[in-house]
Amino acid sequence: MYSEKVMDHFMNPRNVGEIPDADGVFQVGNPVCGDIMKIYLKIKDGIIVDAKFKTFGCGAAVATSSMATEMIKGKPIEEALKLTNKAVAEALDGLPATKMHCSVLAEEAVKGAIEDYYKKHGINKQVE
Amino acid sequence: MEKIYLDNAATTPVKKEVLDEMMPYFSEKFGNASTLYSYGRESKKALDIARDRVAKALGADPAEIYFTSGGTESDNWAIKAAAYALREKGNHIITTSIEHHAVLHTCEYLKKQGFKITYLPVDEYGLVDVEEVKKAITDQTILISVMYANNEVGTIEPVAEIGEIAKERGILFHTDAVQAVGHIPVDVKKLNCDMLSLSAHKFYGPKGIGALYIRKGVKIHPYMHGGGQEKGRRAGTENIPAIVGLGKAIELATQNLNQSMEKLTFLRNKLINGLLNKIDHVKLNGHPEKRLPGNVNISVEYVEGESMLLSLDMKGICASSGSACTSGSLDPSHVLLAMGLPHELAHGSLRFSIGEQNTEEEIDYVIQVLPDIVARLREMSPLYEKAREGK
Amino acid sequence: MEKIYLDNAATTPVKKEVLDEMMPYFSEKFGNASTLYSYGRESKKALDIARDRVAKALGADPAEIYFTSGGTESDNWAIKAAAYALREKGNHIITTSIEHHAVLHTCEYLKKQGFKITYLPVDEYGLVDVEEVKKAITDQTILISVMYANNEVGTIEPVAEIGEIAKERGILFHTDAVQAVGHIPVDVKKLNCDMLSLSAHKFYGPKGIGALYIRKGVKIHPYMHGGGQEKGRRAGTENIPAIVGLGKAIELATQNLNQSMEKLTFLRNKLINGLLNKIDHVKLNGHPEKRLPGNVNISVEYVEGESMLLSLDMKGICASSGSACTSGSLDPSHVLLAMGLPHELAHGSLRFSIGEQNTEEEIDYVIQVLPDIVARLREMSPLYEKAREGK
Ligand SMILES: Cc1ncc(COP(=O)(O)O)c(C=O)c1O
Ligand SMILES: Cc1ncc(COP(=O)(O)O)c(C=O)c1O
Ligand code: FES
Ligand code: FES
Repeated sequence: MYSEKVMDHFMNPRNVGEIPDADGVFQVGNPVCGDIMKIYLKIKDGIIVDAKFKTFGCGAAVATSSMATEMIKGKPIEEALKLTNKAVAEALDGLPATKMHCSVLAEEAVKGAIEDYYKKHGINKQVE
Repeated sequence: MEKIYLDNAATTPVKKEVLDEMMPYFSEKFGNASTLYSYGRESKKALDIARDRVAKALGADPAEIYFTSGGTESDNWAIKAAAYALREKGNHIITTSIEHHAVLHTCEYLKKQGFKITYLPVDEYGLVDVEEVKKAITDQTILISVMYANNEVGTIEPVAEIGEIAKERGILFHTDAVQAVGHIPVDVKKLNCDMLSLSAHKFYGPKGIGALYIRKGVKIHPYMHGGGQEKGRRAGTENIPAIVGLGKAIELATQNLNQSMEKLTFLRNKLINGLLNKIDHVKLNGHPEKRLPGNVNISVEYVEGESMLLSLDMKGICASSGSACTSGSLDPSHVLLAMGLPHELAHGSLRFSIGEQNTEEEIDYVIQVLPDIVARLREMSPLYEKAREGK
Repeated sequence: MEKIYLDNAATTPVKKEVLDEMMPYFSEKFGNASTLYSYGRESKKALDIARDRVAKALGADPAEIYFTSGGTESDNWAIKAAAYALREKGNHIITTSIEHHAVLHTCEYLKKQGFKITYLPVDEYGLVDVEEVKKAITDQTILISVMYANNEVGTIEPVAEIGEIAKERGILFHTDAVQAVGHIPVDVKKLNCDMLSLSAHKFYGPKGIGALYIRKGVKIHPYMHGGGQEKGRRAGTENIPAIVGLGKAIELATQNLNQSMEKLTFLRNKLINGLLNKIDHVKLNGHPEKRLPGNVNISVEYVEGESMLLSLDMKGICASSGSACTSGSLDPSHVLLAMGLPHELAHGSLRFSIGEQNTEEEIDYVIQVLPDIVARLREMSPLYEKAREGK
């Protein structure tokens, strides 16, 4: 039911871990629902120079975390903000219908982490 | 890669001896058992033999065995048709919160039609309290349905005692024995039950065939209306090959019961002990002793069930989980929640159901690979991190 | 003695190609299609392929095909679940007096629960009059169920026209196509039906498996409650080997349809003409042209059906009869009576249902032996004596 790409990102996830002095951190989901995703960002001159994640969840949750962090690394913030859950799912060669919400988590976590960065650095910008 | 199949509670392969007996009935002795002549006679005979075998395995009379399309139909039939037949007498049904969905969703359906359902609670081991059954009975109670053994955590319920109470109070008693038949001794007399559901594919018989035992004298409606098959109580052309398969499978299972229980119990205990010793923050779900010989159900803290299943699958091991992520539903296993497990632990549950074909080496292999899988997933888990920091 | 099987409307043998495709799913690829991993994936794939094949054969969308345990379940489901779902809207159901018992007994059951049933009459050929359908409709009518082809006399009903009327009036339309699928062209769009029942063992597939087509958007209750199989509309572990068999059988039947219709029609006409020419006081039952290619149904005056069947059986020929003596019931075939046949003629009815495996030699043999059988039985019959004296 999962694509080979999903399985690859699940078995060999990229960017697992924490960034101790992260510029933006955000956690979405809760253990009651069975999924938590936490994303750490290191940002320099408006560019996401590093991204890491920790995830408690299904195969799709792990794979979308891995893919989402890959997709925003090295990108300007503005571009990262354009990341959609659909784009993440497509990059993974698709997700089963019942697993699309896991990719939503990834989008929310990335946006939340950027918002956290804005807040921490006194930047007066809104993330919708 | 050789697969290690440890999901025998979901379904089992058809045994060679069983398939061999079924084979002639597909294309050679294919006659409709309801026709009177030649072709039909062979089918009728095969039908009778199978019915005898099922009856013998359950300590029932052949006239009390009705073939169905499986456990789900048996449960739907027993519960709906008893409810409809006894509507005049009362509208209250007692069941438990850990039944299979074939019972639970049927009860929910009846609820919409005006029936009142009591879902009995269970203790931390998944056991129903006989006293709770007594307390729940009202003068409107027409049916009690309690499963013999739970499919997720393997807990064996005090069905004989509950049946005794039902009998004393003149209330119909049904038990879903789908996970019990072929795995532990089942005797309808000793269980004091009026109806009992079973399904062949859970004990090396074919899929799509089951039976409902209906004690003589118990009057419930038919569920399939049509031709006069099964004495007019279950219409539809008899599925002879599958019925023959059910008969053979139940005979084999009953003959080898002691031996297989001993073997499975040994493997089960080895797997439980191995996993509890090798992985920290792990909990056994279900009753430590009153438990199906082949059932192992554990909760692994800080990791999610589906990701464990996927990782096990990559290592060639098939198991199952009560995690909501696996089932595509929102809530994790209703059984684990009813036992009082917090959602997090229910999400992190794994079930290994051992079958006759499994070997000690396979169990050793699971004990060897699961700890690494858990370690890898915990490395990724924000919950584990927190837990460690908390220390 | 080689048997000549001419009871293909009762059931057919599983074709070799069909059984070959089923075989791997019993003991090797036996995984539960609802589990997500390895074993399960193969089953899921097989399930999808079979569903596509059934959909293609009917001109339906795969999402509109639901697997059941056979024709009886499909009929029970369609009718009961539509009735229960639409109870608020009305309580009137229209069907015909010549339906299979799976429809008739289901309607009788609903009648006891307060539904009103209209049983449409048929003409001497067993044909339903489309005008009668129109007349029967009231503002309480929620469901019309008319079979596509009759199992006893082979008459093909004007289902497309009836479906058209139902559509115009916004009434659900179900057709029992158990005898039609695999034997004459069936296209759910052209038939204007909302639901359609089929059963695999009528076209060289296995017993115990069928399907209900439910048009997209049609809301009826589930009939089997339980696990989430078949999109939550038909619970129960999927019977993969049988489903695979159904898929293969329907594909084969559809591919060969024109060829087999031509062959069967030829054999049928030969048998009809042969018997009508060689035996006096014989009548063809059912429509002369609007008739299933393989169906021959005759009434032989002054003799009783079961005694002909027994005599044919001694000659190695398997057929069936609408005689009450055969069925063990008191009344002869409700279909023949509805067509206006007097009881005597209904008692003396014989059905030969020809299948793809039958040969011209077999038909010749029947034409050769039946006249002697009839003569012998008439010798014994006090009715025949009287009739001769009357002349
Ligand atoms: C306890 C229990 N009851 C009922 C069922 C339903 O049986 P089936 O899938 O054969 O319809 C199952 C298995 O799926 C079960 O484990
Ligand atoms: C017209 C018709 N409907 C329904 C059925 C019932 O099908 P099954 O015996 O597969 O349940 C049959 C055959 O028995 C039939 O001929
Ligand atoms: S994390 Fe639960 S379904 Fe993906
Ligand atoms: S004469 Fe014996 S049953 Fe009809």
